[in-house]
Amino acid sequence: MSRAEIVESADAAVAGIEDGSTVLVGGFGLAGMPFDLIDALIRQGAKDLTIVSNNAGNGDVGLAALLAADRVRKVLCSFPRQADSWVFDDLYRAGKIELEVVPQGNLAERMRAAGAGIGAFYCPTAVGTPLAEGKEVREIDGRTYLLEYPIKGDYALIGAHVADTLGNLVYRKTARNFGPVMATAATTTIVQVEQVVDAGKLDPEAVVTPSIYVDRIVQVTARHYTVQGAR
Amino acid sequence: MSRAEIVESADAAVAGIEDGSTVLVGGFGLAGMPFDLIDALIRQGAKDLTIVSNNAGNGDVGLAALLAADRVRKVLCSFPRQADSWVFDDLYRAGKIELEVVPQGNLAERMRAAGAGIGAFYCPTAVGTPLAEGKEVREIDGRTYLLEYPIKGDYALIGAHVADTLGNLVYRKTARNFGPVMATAATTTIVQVEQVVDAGKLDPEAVVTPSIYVDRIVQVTARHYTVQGAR
Amino acid sequence: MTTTSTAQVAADHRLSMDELAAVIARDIPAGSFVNLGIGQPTKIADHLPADSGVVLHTENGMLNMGPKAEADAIDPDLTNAGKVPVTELPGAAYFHHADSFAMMRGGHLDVCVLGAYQVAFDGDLANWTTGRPDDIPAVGGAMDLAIGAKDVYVMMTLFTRSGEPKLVPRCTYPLTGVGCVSRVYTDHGVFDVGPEGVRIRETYGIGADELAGRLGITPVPVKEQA
Amino acid sequence: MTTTSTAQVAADHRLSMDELAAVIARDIPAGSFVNLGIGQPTKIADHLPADSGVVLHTENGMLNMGPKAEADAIDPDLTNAGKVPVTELPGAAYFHHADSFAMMRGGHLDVCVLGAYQVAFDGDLANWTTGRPDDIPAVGGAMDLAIGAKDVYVMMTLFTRSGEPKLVPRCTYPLTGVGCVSRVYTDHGVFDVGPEGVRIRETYGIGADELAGRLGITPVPVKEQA
Repeated sequence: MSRAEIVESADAAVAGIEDGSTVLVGGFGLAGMPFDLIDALIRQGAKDLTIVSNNAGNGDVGLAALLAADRVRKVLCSFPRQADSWVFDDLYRAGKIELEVVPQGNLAERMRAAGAGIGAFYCPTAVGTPLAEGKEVREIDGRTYLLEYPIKGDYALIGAHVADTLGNLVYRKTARNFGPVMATAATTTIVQVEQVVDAGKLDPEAVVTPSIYVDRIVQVTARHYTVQGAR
Repeated sequence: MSRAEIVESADAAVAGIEDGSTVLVGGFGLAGMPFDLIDALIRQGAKDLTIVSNNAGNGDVGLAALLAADRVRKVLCSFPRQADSWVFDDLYRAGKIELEVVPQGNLAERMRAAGAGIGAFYCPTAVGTPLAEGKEVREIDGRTYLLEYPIKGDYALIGAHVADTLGNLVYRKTARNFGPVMATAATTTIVQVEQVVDAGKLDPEAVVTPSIYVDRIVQVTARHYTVQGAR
Repeated sequence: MTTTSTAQVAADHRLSMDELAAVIARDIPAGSFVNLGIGQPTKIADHLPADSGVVLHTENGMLNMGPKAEADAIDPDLTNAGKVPVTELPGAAYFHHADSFAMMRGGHLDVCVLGAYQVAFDGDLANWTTGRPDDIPAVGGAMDLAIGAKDVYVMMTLFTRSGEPKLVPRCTYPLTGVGCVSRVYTDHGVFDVGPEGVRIRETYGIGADELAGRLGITPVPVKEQA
Repeated sequence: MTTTSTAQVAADHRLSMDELAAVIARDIPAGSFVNLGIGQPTKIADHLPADSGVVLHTENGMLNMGPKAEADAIDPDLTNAGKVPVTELPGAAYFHHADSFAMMRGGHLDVCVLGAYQVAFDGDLANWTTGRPDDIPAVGGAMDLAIGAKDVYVMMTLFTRSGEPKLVPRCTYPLTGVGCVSRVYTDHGVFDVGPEGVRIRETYGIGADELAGRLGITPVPVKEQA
């Protein structure tokens, strides 16, 4: 992919996302969730989306708002049910949304595999559980594994802390979570950051996502929510 | 593994390495090679070793010196033959050392798999080449892959730039190379660093190898060589 | 034949969850790398001695996590796996989710403590879903934690509110992991579980034989109590 | 039937390796992420326009690698894949070997330029060992590069010193990768190779028909020359 583009608005950043796309959405709960990109995606109107994210929305913001706007056909996530996941819960119980539950580490590793050109891998997680159903089983060196396939996105929407003008990214604390993995696993990676600095301003030893994984960047004003509400 | 131990000397750091061990040795050529640990290993005397490293020694220092001391039964590496690999070349041509050539990316990914609890993975590298011989082949989504197994070490000897007292590590430039991967793949990881600082002095966002992967640390005076000789 | 009479009656009363947290904290070796699951196990952190050198891992990407954040220290970018704001200790390190779960799956954590619906005598764990039709399944990192740490401890009440044992011959709830639990800490006592079956290590406010009777177990002989 | 007469005679002389490097540099799209193999391909960097925005990857763990380091700028901790000391450009990033090869294997590099012993008309590549008994096999990152980049270009002389073509119906040397090369840059001309066979794109100091004759090929029709 060629050099990252710095765009003027979140709306420009999400332009062109097609109906039916698979969209990887960063964040663990609300930490690291790209709120501005999701709000722009709601305005943009793409529907029938498959969303891959750790959770299925908290409160009424971010991913929960996208779900409430009826744009999501299916959610792949590890932990949909939370104290404040009422939007998802209602849609799910009404049969209006499909759910595939994936153990959290498999979600991360399957996206890593997509980004790393690995065709499939044998993983010990979930052996002997209901989530092993339909999966190929193999014993290696006396331990039992399941065959897991990559999860690839058409788009990734992630939040980072600072980008340089080339597209290198750094994150903040546990808001890093899925962002670096999703950036590698999507055809087009779209990032919202709090600040864009000149190339050369980030420590090359501390870059977490190298520019090669980034396609579009938009600078936004930081908005934070905790699971219990806005702050 | 419990907290990293900071030891007084390279000799103390390599104490207890048994004959017949598999030892992962960091470095790409001479950049990042743990010279002091290797010299101590030569003094320590362990023999019949299997060495996993990108190269098979340069000039007469580091890994080349270990080979010359007749301690190595087998080398797993990607690139043994170099302009200055005369020690290995002579041993190999004399039938005194076993060689397994592994593509460089597979070497890294197979050690990553060992560290990450992955039982095996399907990799597109080397399909249709002599290095595919004996490997299981599988077609996934129209592409052909080979099944690759983890490479696990009994010990890893690596070089890093700075450690904190907990064992967190940062590296310098391309001397990072295999160190972070090997640290995850060995039962016991032994690190030489140029400096040890108090916990809290390294930026938590910039730690490359978290302390959990580190067992023994020794501070040494930096020694650098280029491929063409000492400098 | 039960030889549970060699198990120590270690307290004259059934333990509160706080007291139990203290017991578990006592049993975690100094310098261990530990993941404390969401809910009750989080309490264990409060009972670790300051000089224990225990390093806490949180699966959302951090080592050397500190206590819960209060007031001005709350940072929405810094939470634990339960999404509760926490703090960082000197020597902390952040990493992404694939690296975090590689650390776990690769067997690098010494101890993980989880809550449970049920644990079987052979170490099977059920803690992610009741399997009831109205229960939205949500596994989070439970299955990864269950198979990842060198030792998986469970912290739970021994009986349900209606008096059913949660330490059972065979789990009836959907499994989280097979044979993965090594020890079960409960309000009535501590048990080793695994391929050799269940052993009572110590009891709280009840004799070992009576406890064995309530669980319907014939424990294997207790050899050497640690 | 050869329709190679539509191929352009783009130079009146056989190109030097430096001239060829300039041709390849011209063909690399602005803003691409590129890996230049050890040896001749390294020269291409010298011909990239300053404003090309091309970012160089070196598989030993770096993006935005700068030119060769001279004198005081030599740092033994900063080398390219050929172990030659290099420099870093603003916006560089370092990463470890597993991440570096994940980047490559995952198809994120736009172009990789490699040397070769032989390339087959269908894109098979042989560039890692002659297979002779006295040749110590050493693959390095060649096989990973061959299957990783979106476009794999080869830069080589078209004939061996003894006059044998190196662009061949079928490689006789051990393979590095199957059907992985898309274009071959040589001193006598540039070729597209792949599942549809070989096509002459342009020639240097020789007509397309004569070149086709020397290679013993019946090139497929050249459609649209880029």
